Amino acid sequence: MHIVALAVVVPMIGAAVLVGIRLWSPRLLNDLIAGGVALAVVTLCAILLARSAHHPFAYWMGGWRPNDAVAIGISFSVDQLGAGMATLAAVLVAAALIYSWRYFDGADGLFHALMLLFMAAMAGFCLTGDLFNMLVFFELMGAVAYALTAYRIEERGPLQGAINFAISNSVGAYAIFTGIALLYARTGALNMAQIGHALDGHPADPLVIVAMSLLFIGFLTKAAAVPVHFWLADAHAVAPTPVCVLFSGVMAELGLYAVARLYFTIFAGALGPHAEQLQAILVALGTVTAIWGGVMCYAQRHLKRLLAFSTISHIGVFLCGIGLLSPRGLAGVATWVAGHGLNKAALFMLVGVLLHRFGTVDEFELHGRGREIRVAGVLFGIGGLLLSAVPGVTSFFGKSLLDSAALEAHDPWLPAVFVISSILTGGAVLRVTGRVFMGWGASEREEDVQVAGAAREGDEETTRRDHTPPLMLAVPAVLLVGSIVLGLIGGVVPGIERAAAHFHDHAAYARWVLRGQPAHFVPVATSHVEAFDYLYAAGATVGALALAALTLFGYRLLPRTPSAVLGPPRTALAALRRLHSGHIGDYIAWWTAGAAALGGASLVLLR
Amino acid sequence: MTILQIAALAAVAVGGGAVVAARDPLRQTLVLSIYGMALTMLFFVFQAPDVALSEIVVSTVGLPVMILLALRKVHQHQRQRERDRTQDES
Amino acid sequence: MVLFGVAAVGFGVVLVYGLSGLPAFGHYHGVYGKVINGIGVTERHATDLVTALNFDIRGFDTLGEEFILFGSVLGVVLILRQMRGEHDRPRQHEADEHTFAGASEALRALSLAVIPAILAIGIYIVVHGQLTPGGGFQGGVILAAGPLVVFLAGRYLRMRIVAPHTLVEIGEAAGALGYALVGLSGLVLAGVFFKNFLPLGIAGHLLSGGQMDLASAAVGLEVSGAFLVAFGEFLDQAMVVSGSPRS
Amino acid sequence: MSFLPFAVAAWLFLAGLYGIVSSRSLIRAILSLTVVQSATYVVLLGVGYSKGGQAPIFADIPQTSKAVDPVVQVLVLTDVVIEATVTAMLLALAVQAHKRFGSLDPQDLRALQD
Repeated sequence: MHIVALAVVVPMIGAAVLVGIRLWSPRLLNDLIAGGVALAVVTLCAILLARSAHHPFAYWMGGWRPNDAVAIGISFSVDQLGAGMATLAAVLVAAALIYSWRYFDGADGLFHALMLLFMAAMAGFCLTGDLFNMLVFFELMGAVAYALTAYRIEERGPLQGAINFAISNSVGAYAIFTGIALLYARTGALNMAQIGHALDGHPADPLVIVAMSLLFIGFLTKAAAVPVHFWLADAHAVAPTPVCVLFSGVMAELGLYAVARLYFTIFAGALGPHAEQLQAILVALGTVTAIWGGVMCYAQRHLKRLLAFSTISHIGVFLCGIGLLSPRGLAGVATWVAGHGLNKAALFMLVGVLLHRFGTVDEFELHGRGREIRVAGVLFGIGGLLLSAVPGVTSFFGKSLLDSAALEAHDPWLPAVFVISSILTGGAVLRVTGRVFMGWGASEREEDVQVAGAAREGDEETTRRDHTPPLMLAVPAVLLVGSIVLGLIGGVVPGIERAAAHFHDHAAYARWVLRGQPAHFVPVATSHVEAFDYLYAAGATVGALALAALTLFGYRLLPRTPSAVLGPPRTALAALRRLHSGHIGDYIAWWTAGAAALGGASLVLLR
Repeated sequence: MTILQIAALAAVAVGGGAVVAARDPLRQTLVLSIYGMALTMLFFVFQAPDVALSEIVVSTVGLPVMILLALRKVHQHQRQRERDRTQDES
Repeated sequence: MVLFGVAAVGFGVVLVYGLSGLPAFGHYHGVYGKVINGIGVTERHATDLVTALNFDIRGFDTLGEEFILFGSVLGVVLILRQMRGEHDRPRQHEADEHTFAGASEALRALSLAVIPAILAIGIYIVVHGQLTPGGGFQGGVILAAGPLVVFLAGRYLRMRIVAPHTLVEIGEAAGALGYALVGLSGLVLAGVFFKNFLPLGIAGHLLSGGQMDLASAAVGLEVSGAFLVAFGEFLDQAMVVSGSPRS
Repeated sequence: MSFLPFAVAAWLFLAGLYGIVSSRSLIRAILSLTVVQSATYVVLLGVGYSKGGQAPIFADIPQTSKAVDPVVQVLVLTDVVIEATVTAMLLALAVQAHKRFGSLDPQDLRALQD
């Protein structure tokens, strides 16, 4: 399985070549090289996904195989969820490159090279079995992402977004560093399987708990869980559209992937007796994130920022799912992440279409103007429905799995959180569809004081055009179709459930990585979707539609509503908005608070 | 733990505090270089010559050059703005 | 600020609590380091085990590290690229006349005389990586300092001639590519990615350690290129008079 | 006494965070970030040190002599490179931000607000 190394090194070589020839190579050559490499990596990842289905395997770089279960070199430990995440990332990079074919001008090779490096970093991050190597790819992903965020250096927003992004994520990375140092001191190992094996059987002491908190808070910074999420809205709202596609579609989710990977490979043995308490901490964090993101999402008029907050809300939901620490919860998250990634990518691309055409992404300025591009309107509406997990699509299957996992874990209120998140984010996107593409609702927010600053600032294009390249609509259309049908293909959802069960198996992981023993997993009983699930999910979609309709047509009722009813929520919302100040010092203060809270709660509850 | 190690640790602790406490960017750059030296010494007494060599090249050649050039650019820019402003007023 | 005060106390307590679980300073006996110290010289014929880890056993980490450097320098180039309304090139007279206050002719001559020594030290450190402290990274930064001295001697444009943008950038890309190719050669010639494919030589000799010399040279090229590109970008910024609309 | 290196590391981490939070200039925030990072060097090298151990370089010492852990040193090497690169990129961002905003005070660097 030598191709496992190629998935990382091929895009790196591509990037180096692109930079070496960038002063002479025409745009077309750049596109061809980058596109070719991206498609090659998609193929490689797909092969890995297929090969690891029943037999996950470890590949030792440099042939340094473990010596009596002591890892010497660095391994790529490939199992199906990891390969699946890598495939999703590769598909989105390829889609973003194809989309940007007609989108940007004058990118002279730098943009392409950075995108390929981004791809290499994400693939390496998903496949590696070594904790420190994971951090290296984390940093590579970060370095490239900061640069891509600031791509439009002539604007203010991208610079500010990139600075906040870089500082927040660097602090997170240093927390991870410290966590690695603690674990290395305890176990003398960097390979995740070996660390986990060494921790097994000992009760978790403060060192292990603090190491876990530091690692989790670091990776949650990338994933943007409240209260370390502030940078995300600043960065995702201002990066060029093809880059946003990757940020929201897969990069944030990779932070959660790391949390899940670390828990099941390293901490599951040592913290097993305290799983219930850890579950409570992660689910609480996820719930706050899901609601906070949903409310902020609904309150935006800057479309990219709206989508960024919807990502935060979904991250919250996914964090709850992972926090259940069960194979079924994990399977639900994995399914939903696949559906959500394709869907969110398509939505960002459609906002890019609006920006390209009209030079603004302000919901009210765009009022009714979207009627010129009906296709985009239809696609955007479908995207909104998918966001609310409409019955029958991929995200719906993920959500049903999550619901049943929550009930199994005796958290009967958790499905309500998922529904609220779906209603708020789906409703917000459907509201935008109605206002921008149908011309419904108010053209200027009459009922509210001017809150959002000029949404035009920080945009990447300011010129108006009267033509949209068909390719810019075709790519999101394909992604949306993928997001709908992926879960319907026979065997995909049961396959994910099986993969999640394997991912969950702490002891087997150590065996197949360190001893090279073929993994024997117990067969997994896959779950079925009941009629009740359909009804329940339909309720969420109806709720999202109703919320959108209420905003679009109900605004005239507002002046007649007594201010006592509207006052407190408005004050609360204003306070919430004020927290997103854009000031890096505030963000780091919140980061410290988050780290202290996670660490403190873990120390108190997990003893 | 040897006296040398304790001394180097103390120097690093004080140096790190001084970098954070310095208000003027130019002075801060200087303090940062001195802090780099303290770290280099610490790495030596911790028996890590490779790391010490890296730290010394980064903290004497790599970073200060970039910081000083960045500061120069910022100052230049500031002066220009002030010039523009006085021209506006006159 | 109040929030930070409270949070910092909490975070500090968490950190100290966790760190206090560490083995007492000086009493660490990890299995990984022991194994490496055991096999480095015998199996890799390298006497500097840090380099052996860096370029062979954990050479894959270094691949990521090199591309972090590569990607960040691309980022610096991207962020500092010239926008419309900014002068392309520094005005000749302003730039070449730039001197650090008090840079006399004697100082200039002296600085220029130092350059060969700097380059020699840089190359020495790069090629002796597997034997003594140092290696591609440390040597590479020192190599980058050579052209920088030309600037310190007050010759901005001269530095551009010594180290032109294009060449430096290509050198950087070639170094990064070279390191990736070292890994790939392992796959092609020895059957596993990053597996050593050269004779190991005799421990202590200059050409020992197999591929380490090659890897170290590639890293040296990449690092010196990367730092020169970054220096160059910052220099251009500092030298270019930014064009406000009125000028 | 044997806790001293780790206490210093915790102090550096917190001092650096304070520097970022209280900073009125981006340059100061960036330099404070390097202080946070240096905390990780101290922890890692402190972990790998063993009493009386030599540097893991067997050029002049016999192969059997006691040496400190080489692995942490490699990790710190990578860390130093990351420090240099991230700082370079942040400085470039700061230069560019000063051009667009005319200030380096995080108070003034706000393009998007809610």
